[in-house]
Amino acid sequence: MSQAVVAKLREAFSADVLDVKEYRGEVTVTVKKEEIVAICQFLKDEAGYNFLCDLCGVDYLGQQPRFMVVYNLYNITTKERLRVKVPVEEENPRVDTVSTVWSTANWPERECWDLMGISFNNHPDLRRILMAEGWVGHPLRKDYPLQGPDREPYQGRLS
Amino acid sequence: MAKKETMTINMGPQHPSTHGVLQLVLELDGETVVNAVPHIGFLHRGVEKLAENRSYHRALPLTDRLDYLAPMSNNLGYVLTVEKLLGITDQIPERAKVVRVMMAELTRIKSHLVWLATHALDIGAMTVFLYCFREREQIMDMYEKLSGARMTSNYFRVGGLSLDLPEGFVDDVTSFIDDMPGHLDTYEGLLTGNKIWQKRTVGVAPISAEDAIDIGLTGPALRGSGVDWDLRRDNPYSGYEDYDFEVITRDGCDTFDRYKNRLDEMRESCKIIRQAVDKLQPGPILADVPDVCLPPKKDVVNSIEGLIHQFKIITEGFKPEPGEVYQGVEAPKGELGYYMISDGSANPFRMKIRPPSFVNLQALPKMVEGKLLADVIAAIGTLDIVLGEIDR
Amino acid sequence: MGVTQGAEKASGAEYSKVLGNNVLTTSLDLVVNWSRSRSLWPMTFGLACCAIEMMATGAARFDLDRMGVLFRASPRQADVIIIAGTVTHKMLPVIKVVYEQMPEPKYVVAMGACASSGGVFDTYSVVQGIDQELPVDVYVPGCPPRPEALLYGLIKLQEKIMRERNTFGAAIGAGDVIPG
Amino acid sequence: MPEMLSLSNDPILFLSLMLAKILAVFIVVILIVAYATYAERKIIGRMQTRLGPTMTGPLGLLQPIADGLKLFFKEDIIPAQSSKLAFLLAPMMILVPAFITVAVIPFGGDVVIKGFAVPLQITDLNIGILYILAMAGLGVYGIVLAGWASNSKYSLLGGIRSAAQVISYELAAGLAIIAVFMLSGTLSLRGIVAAQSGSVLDWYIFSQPLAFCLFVITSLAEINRTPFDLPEAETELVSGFCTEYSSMKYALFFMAEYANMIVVSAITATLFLGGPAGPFAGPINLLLKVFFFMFLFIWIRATFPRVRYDQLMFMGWKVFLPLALLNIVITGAVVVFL
Repeated sequence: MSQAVVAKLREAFSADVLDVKEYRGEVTVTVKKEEIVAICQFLKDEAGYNFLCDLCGVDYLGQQPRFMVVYNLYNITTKERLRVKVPVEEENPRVDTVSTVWSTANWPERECWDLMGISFNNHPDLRRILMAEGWVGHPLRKDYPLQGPDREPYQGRLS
Repeated sequence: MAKKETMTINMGPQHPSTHGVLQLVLELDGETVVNAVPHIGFLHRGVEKLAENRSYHRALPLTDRLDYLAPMSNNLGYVLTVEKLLGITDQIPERAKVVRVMMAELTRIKSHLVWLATHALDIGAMTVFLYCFREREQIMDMYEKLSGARMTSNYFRVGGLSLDLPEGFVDDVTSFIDDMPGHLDTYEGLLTGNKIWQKRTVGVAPISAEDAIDIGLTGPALRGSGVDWDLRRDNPYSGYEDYDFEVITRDGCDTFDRYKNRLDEMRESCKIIRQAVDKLQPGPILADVPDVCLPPKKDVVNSIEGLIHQFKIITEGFKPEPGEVYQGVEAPKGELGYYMISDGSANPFRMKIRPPSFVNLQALPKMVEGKLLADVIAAIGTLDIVLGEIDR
Repeated sequence: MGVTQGAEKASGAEYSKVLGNNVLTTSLDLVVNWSRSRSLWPMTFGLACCAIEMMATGAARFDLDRMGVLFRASPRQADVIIIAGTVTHKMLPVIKVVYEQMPEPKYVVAMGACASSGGVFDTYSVVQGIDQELPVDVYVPGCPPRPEALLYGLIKLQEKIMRERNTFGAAIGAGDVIPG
Repeated sequence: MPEMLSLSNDPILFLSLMLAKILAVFIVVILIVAYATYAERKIIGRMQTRLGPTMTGPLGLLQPIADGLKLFFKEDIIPAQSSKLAFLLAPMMILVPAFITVAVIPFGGDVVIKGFAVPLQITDLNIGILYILAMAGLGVYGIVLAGWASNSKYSLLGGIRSAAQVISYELAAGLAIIAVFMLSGTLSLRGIVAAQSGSVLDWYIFSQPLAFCLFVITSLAEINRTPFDLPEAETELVSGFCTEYSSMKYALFFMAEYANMIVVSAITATLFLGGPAGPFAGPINLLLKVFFFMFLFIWIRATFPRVRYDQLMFMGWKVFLPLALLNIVITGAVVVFL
């Protein structure tokens, strides 16, 4: 069924679907970031993915493009999941907000900005959410030290 | 028209009924809430970042401390995700699966008891608080028997369980679920028919089904708005498809229906636990995957191979092949999801937690605007938030 | 009136100077200390997991009320603040304000590993022990500590209060309390 | 029948007896206040499957003393932003009316001393009930003042809630007891007690059950007890009007709450349960009745959730007030036509 959705998606946005992967029964579609709002709207209206489970950023430090924004979608009627990923380059870490499609995206996008430093165009209220107002840096980036920048890094073994 | 002056009050982070360190900035016109802005992050401990720096086995205790009211549900979500990432989901022994379901449902009762306790206390019924904690202590005792800790159990393991059930544990569980419906009747006797309780909850903090889906509500809060969705039934995991239970749905969209929903869910949980007890058969508790699971203790102390095996897993951990998975479980508060990426190393490359409370809390401003200050308290209670998992 | 938390004032010369150390003052001190230790009102102030155990300690099985411990919501009426949970950098200013709002004499109990030392959360956002900012009287170890541990911690605090000297003198404005 | 003792026939005896009565009543009330806190903790504890204080003194009996002493020796904080004078005055303004209301409550019949009849009542005002209502109305100024002077938003909300609450409920309470003195024909509490002095069936609780219920509920609201404890609703307003109060000033609020409880119980006992009438000596009967009502209030606190502000107002104006008026009409009809 997810494959059918992917086929439909490929049909509608043939130029924007970069990659489709299936791993452990989960389908991941990588699309271009310019069309993310249109694609999400399409998935919501045409494919019934009316529930945005989760939204987060991933930092692939050292790769190009550096960031990925991941959307985990769910269809409440057919009980199916679909994952949409959007590559975001380090120089211009900006994506259009999908909070116009699902209002639930509001806080996760704020969190993504706060912890990963990916900002969202047209977001209604893009402020830091977890860290204090004047915090410097984005802690979940791979180049941010675990114990904070102003502390001597722990010399022992963590893992 | 005369100019209306509003008053801004700051509720929390230190306030008796914000359930932890939530801060709410309320704009009040008299006692009517004009605008409510939640501020979170006062408990942000960096669990996701910390998990990236620990091996898969060692990140497990961190999940206990997310939703500290329901540690085993968090554990369950985590181990299921890692098992999915490893591709060993169907190798988990039956006994482990049954015990997981049993403990997850006990955890649901435990979490709902704290919810009922604090919700009732917020609305002013202080006796229910103490009754609920009395029953909760029994679950805590079982936790302690099982894992050695009252709250942060850290009992499940990737591949199964850390220990087998102790002697007499099943009897404890059986006697608890025999008594629990009676206790639930006691709470209902104090609250459900009480006119003041009804006045305080019926029609309070309403949210329609469309809004609830749009805003991402999950769990009992969503089912209180008439959306029939429960991951245990719809995307079953850990063998939930073999159990016979009802998904409680009511369409009153208000605090009272969410309250009734949760109470009935506790009764359903008792039913599931009873089935789990019946299903319980002797057998292995850990999957036969030597790369992932620790060897039995008697091998470790008796044979050099066992010792080396143990040493290798403890020091190096295991390395799942690169890939990404998402696994959602029906935690007491809603859908708890783990999105995990492996890059082939022994540590998770990225672990994103989808905490149900984080998303549910977004509904708060919508629920309370135009309502009274006292309804804010009821709304916070009915959403059943836990700051540990909101802030992570 | 003021209470010094530092140990530097606890010299013998200091309290012989104020009201002296005779049978009258020590008996009065005893009365004051007794009342303070037997009526420790903590603040309803929970941060994380430990707060749930704190609630459990107040609930039916352990019942803090037996010891005269009554939770108060307002810092103005509280005697002891139980730091129950992880303290983050974002939360720290709030805790400091709350602590400042409490009237003297005030005591701090660091409940749990996180409040005592940061615990398992050695990360960018967590304060590695509340004792960096507040004068902690009693540390209760555990993650989270069992209710019995918290009870024991409070009993230890009571014993510490009973050892204080010149408490009556400090209450009427003569000198400072010599900590126990 | 011996002559009534008054200032004119034996001034020295009169004054000394008066002083003795005042002292006795004051000490008894203070003691009850202190041990009401203990009793509340014990009783609620038992209802909640707990024990309540046990470790301070035998059975925890010294707990109120420890609490009181501790509060006495605690630092007294006056917030810098507060209005100092009003902040100081407020606790006294709430405690004093609570205590002086006791002055008109008869706690027994007459005793004969040196050939004079001495009433067991501090003073018998012929407008006793009006005096009680006036004092109850004064008490709320303390709360409003405390809320306003603290210059804290929670306190202010608590103060405003209290003012609104007392205005709506005083009316209903006043109207409820009008029916009582329509039957007794006097405003003096002594007269009302005398009117009920026949058999137990003469107690007004039997002839005025509606008025009795109305009065108990509205007086619960007037003294801010659960389920009407909105002004200090802990889970909503932290501590309401006394959020900023510490030390002895807070203790005064605490005492006032319990003193009010005693006063309301005593008034209810006097108006509806025949006051000191009963099988034992007068004061003991009255005390037993007072304890019964206090137990009832504590029981209610352990059982009920808190009502909401608008529901409270609704109940006051749209339920209790019409009911009280209806009761007056019925009583009037009965008194005139039967």
